[in-house]
Amino acid sequence: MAEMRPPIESGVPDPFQYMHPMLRRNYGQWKWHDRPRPGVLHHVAESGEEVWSVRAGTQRQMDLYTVRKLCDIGDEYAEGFVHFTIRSNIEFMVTDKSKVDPLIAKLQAEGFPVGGTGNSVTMIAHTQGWLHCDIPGTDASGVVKSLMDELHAEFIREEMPNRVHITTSCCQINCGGQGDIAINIQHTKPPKINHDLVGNVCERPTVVARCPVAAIRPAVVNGKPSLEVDEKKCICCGACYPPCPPMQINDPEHSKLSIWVGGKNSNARGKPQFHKLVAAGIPNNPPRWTEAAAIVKKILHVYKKDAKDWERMADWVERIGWPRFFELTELPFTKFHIDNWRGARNTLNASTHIRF
Amino acid sequence: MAEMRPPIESGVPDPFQYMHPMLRRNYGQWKWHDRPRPGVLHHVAESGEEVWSVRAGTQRQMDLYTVRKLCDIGDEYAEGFVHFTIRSNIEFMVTDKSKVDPLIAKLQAEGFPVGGTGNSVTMIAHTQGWLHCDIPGTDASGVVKSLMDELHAEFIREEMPNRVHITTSCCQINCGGQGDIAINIQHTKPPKINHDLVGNVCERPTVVARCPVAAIRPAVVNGKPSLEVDEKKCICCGACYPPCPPMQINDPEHSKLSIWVGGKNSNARGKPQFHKLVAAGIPNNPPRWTEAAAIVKKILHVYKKDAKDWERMADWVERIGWPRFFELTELPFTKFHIDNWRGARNTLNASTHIRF
Amino acid sequence: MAKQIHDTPMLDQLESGPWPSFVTGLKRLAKDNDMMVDLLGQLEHSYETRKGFWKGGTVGVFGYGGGIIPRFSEVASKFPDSAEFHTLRIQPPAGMHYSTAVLRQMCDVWEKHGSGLVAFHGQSGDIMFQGIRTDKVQAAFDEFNEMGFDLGGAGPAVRTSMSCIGHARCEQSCYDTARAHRDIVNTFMDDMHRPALPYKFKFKFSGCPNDCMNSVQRADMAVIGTWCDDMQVDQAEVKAFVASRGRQYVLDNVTTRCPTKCIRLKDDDTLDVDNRNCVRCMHCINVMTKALKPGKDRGVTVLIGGKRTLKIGDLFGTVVVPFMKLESQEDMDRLREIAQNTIDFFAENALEHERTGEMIDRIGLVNFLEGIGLEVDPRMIDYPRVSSYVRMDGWDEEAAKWNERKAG
Amino acid sequence: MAKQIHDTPMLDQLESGPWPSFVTGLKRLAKDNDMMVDLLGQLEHSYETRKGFWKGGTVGVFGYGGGIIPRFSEVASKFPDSAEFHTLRIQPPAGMHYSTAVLRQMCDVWEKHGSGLVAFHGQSGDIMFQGIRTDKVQAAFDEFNEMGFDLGGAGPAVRTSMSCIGHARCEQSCYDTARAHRDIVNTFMDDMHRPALPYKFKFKFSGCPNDCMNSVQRADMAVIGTWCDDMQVDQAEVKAFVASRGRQYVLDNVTTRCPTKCIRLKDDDTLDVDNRNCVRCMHCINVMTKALKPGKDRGVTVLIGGKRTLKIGDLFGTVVVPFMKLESQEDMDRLREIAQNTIDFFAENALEHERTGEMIDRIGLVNFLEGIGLEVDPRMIDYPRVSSYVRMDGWDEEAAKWNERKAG
Ligand code: SRM
Ligand code: SRM
Ligand code: SRM
Ligand code: SRM
Ligand code: SF4
Ligand code: SF4
Ligand code: SF4
Ligand code: SF4
Ligand code: SF4
Ligand code: SF4
Ligand code: SF4
Ligand code: SF4
Repeated sequence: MAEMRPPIESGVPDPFQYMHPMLRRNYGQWKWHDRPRPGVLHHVAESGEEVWSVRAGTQRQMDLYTVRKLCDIGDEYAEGFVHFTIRSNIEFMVTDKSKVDPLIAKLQAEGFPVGGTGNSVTMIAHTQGWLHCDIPGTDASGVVKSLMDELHAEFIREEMPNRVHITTSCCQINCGGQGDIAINIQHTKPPKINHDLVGNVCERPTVVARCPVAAIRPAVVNGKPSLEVDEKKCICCGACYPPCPPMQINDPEHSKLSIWVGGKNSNARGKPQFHKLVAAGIPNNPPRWTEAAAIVKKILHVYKKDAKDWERMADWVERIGWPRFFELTELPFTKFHIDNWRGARNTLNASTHIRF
Repeated sequence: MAEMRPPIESGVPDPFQYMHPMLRRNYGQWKWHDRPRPGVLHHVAESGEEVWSVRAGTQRQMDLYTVRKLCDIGDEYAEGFVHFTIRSNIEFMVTDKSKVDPLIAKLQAEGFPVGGTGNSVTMIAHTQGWLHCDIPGTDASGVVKSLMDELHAEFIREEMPNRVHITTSCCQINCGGQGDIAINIQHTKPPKINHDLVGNVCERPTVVARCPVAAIRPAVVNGKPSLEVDEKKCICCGACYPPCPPMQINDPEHSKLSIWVGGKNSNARGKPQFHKLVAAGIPNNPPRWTEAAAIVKKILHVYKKDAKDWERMADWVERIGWPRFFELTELPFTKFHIDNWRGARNTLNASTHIRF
Repeated sequence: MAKQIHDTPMLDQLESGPWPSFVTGLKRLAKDNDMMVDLLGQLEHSYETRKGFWKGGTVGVFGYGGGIIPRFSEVASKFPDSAEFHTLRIQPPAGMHYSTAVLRQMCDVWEKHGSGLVAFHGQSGDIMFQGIRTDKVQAAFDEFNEMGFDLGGAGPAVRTSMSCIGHARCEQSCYDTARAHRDIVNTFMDDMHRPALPYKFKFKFSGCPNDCMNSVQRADMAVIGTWCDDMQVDQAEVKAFVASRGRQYVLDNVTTRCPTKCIRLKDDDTLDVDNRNCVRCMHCINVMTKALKPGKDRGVTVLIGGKRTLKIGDLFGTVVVPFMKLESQEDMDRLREIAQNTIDFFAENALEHERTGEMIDRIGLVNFLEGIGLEVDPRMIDYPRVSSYVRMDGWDEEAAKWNERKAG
Repeated sequence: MAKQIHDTPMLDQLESGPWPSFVTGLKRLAKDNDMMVDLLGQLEHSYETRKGFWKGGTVGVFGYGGGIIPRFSEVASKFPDSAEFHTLRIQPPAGMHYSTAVLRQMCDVWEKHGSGLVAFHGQSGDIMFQGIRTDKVQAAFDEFNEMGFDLGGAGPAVRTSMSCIGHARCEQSCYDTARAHRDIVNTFMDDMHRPALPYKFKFKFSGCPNDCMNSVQRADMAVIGTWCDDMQVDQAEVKAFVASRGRQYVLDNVTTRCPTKCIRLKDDDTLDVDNRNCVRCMHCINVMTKALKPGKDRGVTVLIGGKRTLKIGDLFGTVVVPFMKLESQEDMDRLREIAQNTIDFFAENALEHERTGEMIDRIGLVNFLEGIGLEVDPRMIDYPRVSSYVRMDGWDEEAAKWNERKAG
């Protein structure tokens, strides 16, 4: 072990060394911005200096050739610096206005859509899926690629009422966050237990404790220590699966997709809001998940048509009311839409405020 | 038993026989109303007929001489019919406008304040208290009389931003409803158990089941079946007292008053809202409960000054925010103001929406 | 009579001040009624000690299991004449209308048998004749009963109900509150007079969303008037209102207060209502009583589960029928059926001492709706579920149900 | 190299369409990298079967207990070259700025040791170098580490954090997000690299209430910029805006959208802000970027407890510090102290696998505040308690505390 190198616990790197010089010079001194066209942000500093940031979509899961290609573009047009957004879009900071259009042309020519700013549908929050995770019910890269293909026109334009932040998650743990629209996994059958493996692989008390509805109890099956699930109680959440992989929750048919609407973390106008269930039972159909995509597009279509400028999905539905949302989107309303945990009494209509 | 008379299960009496003829004639045919002065409602029917209703306060707990006096007045000015409001105010329907002022003068002369309409402070919702209930922590008739004496000027005027509905309750069961202001009992010490009586008087399983926090368990004390209370868990609610009077919750010193603000059942503007705790630890001081009255008056004073027309207490606080409510009323904010049941997470500020 | 009155220095302080004094009333009664002498004595004793001295017991009338609130004094040795001080709960006429004749008749009965103390009304709506000895209860009841009055509810029973003045004198009233009150509540006289439910059950009837009966919070079943077509706007009266108060007044007090901002003052001083977004809150109508009115297609919204504090804290009712007409006999029968289903389900499924609201909180709204045979509707919720912790097999069947309903 | 590529008919369908295709990228890598050949094969197998085939394990680097996500294939017999496919989580520079030079350097290292597949970034902010064999992990890390990069978090540890672009290119930024990100998170490197907490703990830093880092919901501790004086209004720019867009646009898109209606367009085309009622939501500033700005007295609001779904459903963070300055070293030390207290309290009091938000939900906000030494404040709640079910002895002492604070 003598030759092992101890780590340098340097933590978060200082960004100044990697920051575009124009941003470094005007750090904390920005005055205002506007968007001359979709995909371009124009920031003006107190000093009077100006910068144009050109935003382009990426596949997030990039091969190093793609990264190098983006570096080439950055060197040619943006003085050798780039910025990644929280949504895996890449931004090139341009100080010479005349380079903006050529940069855009170059990006488009190389297959990187320019857009995602302002009231567009920006890149979808991306998770791992079948490519890497140990618990996914669906893929992530493929879902995102399929949806972004469908939404490409809305990425490169700014024609939505306000910005649209979509998230996907590949299991019910939901690493993708709240979204204006969220496409999530929803299992509909209790886990099938591979009893032969439980004894060796799973710490049984841990698994029992993990179940949110206390549906799991230790049991002896075929003479071996295992677990059993009270299928009446089980809500098919899959929380038992990560700590105990023999509790197979993923199912090619019964792991379905569900769609949620109106999540919002920003404080603009209303307070942050959780997204709400609007559709479920959607088949998990690779490679292009067309059924889910159709619903997403329908919702976006109605929102685009009916919402006022600056209304996020949540603001819009709040204005028109949920009954009308279901009417306009033609999605069925079911008993599953009514929440049922204890605090859910706060979600019931305790008034005569009703739209007809 | 042969001579016992079987009851006539007639249920709710038909009101038409007791209804002022003008109201009967125009039943379901009213067109509009206004209030020519505090205490007087003027209703106009589709037929063109008009009626003036003069509202007067009563002590609710009336001796029959008072009732007869009111009947005399009704015979003289209101054709022998009266109406009681849900708040124990009496209304005289007058069809001859010229009788309105004499009626008002008569009522005032007899000691019945005329008012309680529109944006006044109307009669307080009245409960039983020491006069009749078996579980009261305070009185009701005396509390209401004391407060209405203090608020008399606001009963006979319409100078509040909107109507003010006050309620009181004489134990934590709260027969008084939600109120713009509610003055309630709040016990602060667990029940003292008279162990000698429990065995005979209380069904122990019933009492155990009644405790909202499962703080009671059956126990044997001095060789007799009794109960014991886990004082750490006990929230001093008094729910055990009605089914088991030996669990003495009422205490001359530790049964305190608390004041709650912003309850509203009407759907006007916002949805119905529960009232919220604003002050507690207030001494339960007969005969005039001056400490509680002072806080109520302070709140009303600030509300009157700061709220806009038509803002109920709840609307007003919603507009200015709770921090400012505490500032304006100079009431202390404490840890007790933060709710703590599971669903209470919905009451926490999950945003950066903050007024400074 | 005319037993010596006790000293009541604390109560005496409640004789001053501008509000009518119940103490003065009690003292007046005490002049001819020994029960009231000792009642005053006991009350003063409560004021001094800050404690109550009544306990319950069992007192009733022949044929009924409830309706009397029995009170026995714990300090009867000191105040023997008010050792028994029961209350008769008597149901009021729907809407609380009285002729002075009937009031006088009541006073006479009460003078004869009871203390002479009466409350118009209790918080649940009963006329409360307070203060009577056990041996006189039956006679007093018999007389009231012969007059056409009946005992109200107490204990685990359907309770006395209240309806607002509504049709009798209110232009906002969207259904015949008095009729509904009588039609519905009178169906349940057996459940009122022979307490056998898990716990109390209250109906309340308000003619419009102003909810003057506080039904949303104080009734297990709240029946509240509303309308489903367009609000009635008399634009001439709107103009007159604007002319007299000014545009700013209308903007400040009407349009900006609309919860959904669906009412707009136009440049020509008329109002434009986006009725699809009006939530029937009543505010604008309340301000402009002459110009605005509920629509013509009227009916009710039904909410279940309101109650006050015990066990899980206050609850509001929750919408189970967003809208139904309440005009024809069939409409009324349908409402009665919903009420009956609710009470049956409550009787079978509630725990002992559990109110409808607590039961729904425990079992979930959906199970309750299924139990009483009503279909889910997005108007029953403020917003759809935020928690993914639910088992959704059966989605397709549920979706199909909705699609069928929409098609049908 | 250049092992025969598997047939991937389903994945191939993801090469068409306008969005950049990861499949095309994977195939390009597979030309020179056998691991990627089999990775494509396994992925196609997942697409066919609709199942994942990775399992976890234990892989690390010397000196650290976390930061690598180990992946072993369950179908290694079919796809042997991607039998191990671990991920290195590497912390990004605060604000995610890169020179092309450093990116190229990273690519070179990754080409040498790993699959060539990299994600900018994971949802927690890590650069994810995805696809490396166990035996190469240490070498790859060593090279990244020498470049000045460090592993991020995994497991029950302080996690990799994110800060918005903030001061670097955003006029809304109310504090130096990059500095706070580094100052705070670098304090907890031991808690990041040696997982020993009850569960994960995430920090996120957003420069203003737009919360571009989603911190309110995705961070155990969210540090969000705000201001406590008056908003800056450049009335000349307001007039220019009104002139170019028209008054109606401003009414429709600015003033009527203000959640507290505290901003008003005056007749002279200037804006009037009632700053006492402005809740700093950012909306008007977002619309009128040139005319309106946050105030000058800036700082942060701190919220604790955001997280996603597991166990009790999604939670937002809740305000524990309504406002504090974050400028001087003392300010930063104070924030670090609050973070440290929070993590200490979390470490001692959370159940296994319980997040801060769940812990607060379980023990109540007040106990948590007491535990970390912060005082209650009405700005921490939407509204005061509605339930009377609480024991309030100690009221006087608590009231006295408040009065002292107000006086002091
Ligand atoms: C670059 C980025 C921050 C970063 O460091 O990564 C960023 C940058 C800006 N955001 Fe953001 N936001 C970024 C993610 C977010 C997120 C988080 C997310 O996307 O997951 C949110 C919260 C979303 C939510 O509520 O759930 C977010 C909520 C906002 C808002 C509030 C919008 C609203 O009305 O609710 C604004 C204000 C606005 O749109 O004018 C804003 C405004 C801005 C501005 C205009 C700020 C400025 O003055 O420079 C920046 C340009 C935005 C644009 O696209 O036009 N940014 N912004 C992120 C770009 C993501 C992307 O590639 O699409
Ligand atoms: C890689 C990543 C998704 C992605 O592709 O971007 C991810 C992947 C995993 N997440 Fe996550 N989470 C990732 C960001 C998030 C986020 C978003 C965030 O940080 O803003 C969340 C929601 C916020 C939160 O923390 O609640 C998130 C909530 C979870 C949870 C649920 C936590 C909870 O308390 O509800 C789990 C389950 C757990 O930890 O037991 C989880 C667990 C996992 C595990 C470790 C699954 C497992 O238990 O084995 C996944 C490893 C996948 C893999 O093979 O790499 N991941 N996870 C993200 C981390 C990359 C990075 O380091 O940058
Ligand atoms: C007589 C009575 C009904 C009855 O049958 O007993 C009644 C009668 C009227 N109410 Fe009421 N309300 C009566 C109790 C209530 C209650 C319940 C209560 O007092 O406990 C409420 C609900 C209170 C709450 O929200 O908690 C109530 C909420 C309203 C409202 C809504 C006010 C608001 O803005 O929130 C209106 C509309 C208005 O004020 O214009 C209203 C309006 C009216 C009108 C104007 C309706 C009309 O057009 O005739 C009546 C005259 C009211 C007046 O005082 O000016 N009435 N009203 C009750 C008189 C009580 C009293 O003596 O003071
Ligand atoms: C008399 C009255 C107060 C008054 O002076 O007006 C009253 C008095 C009592 N109420 Fe009440 N309640 C009265 C209206 C109410 C109301 C208001 C209403 O009906 O609109 C409520 C709130 C609404 C509700 O039903 O929740 C109310 C909620 C309670 C409760 C708590 C119920 C709950 O589920 O939270 C109890 C406790 C119980 O029943 O165990 C209760 C119990 C009692 C008892 C029977 C106390 C007991 O358990 O011994 C009181 C008898 C007092 C007496 O000596 O007469 N009383 N009680 C009201 C009935 C008079 C009438 O018949 O008209
Ligand atoms: S959402 Fe689930 S499957 Fe997807 S990356 Fe996160 S933990 Fe893995
Ligand atoms: S799927 Fe969820 S509810 Fe079902 S047993 Fe597993 S952890 Fe429990
Ligand atoms: S509030 Fe309590 S004490 Fe008062 S009447 Fe009701 S049950 Fe009795
Ligand atoms: S006072 Fe309330 S909490 Fe305490 S023992 Fe009695 S019922 Fe339980
Ligand atoms: S509830 Fe409506 S209809 Fe009934 S009295 Fe009140 S305002 Fe009139
Ligand atoms: S009734 Fe209420 S919701 Fe409808 S227009 Fe009037 S104020 Fe608006
Ligand atoms: S959070 Fe605020 S400061 Fe940070 S990038 Fe977004 S808008 Fe700018
Ligand atoms: S920041 Fe928000 S709350 Fe403040 S004035 Fe602007 S819109 Fe209103």
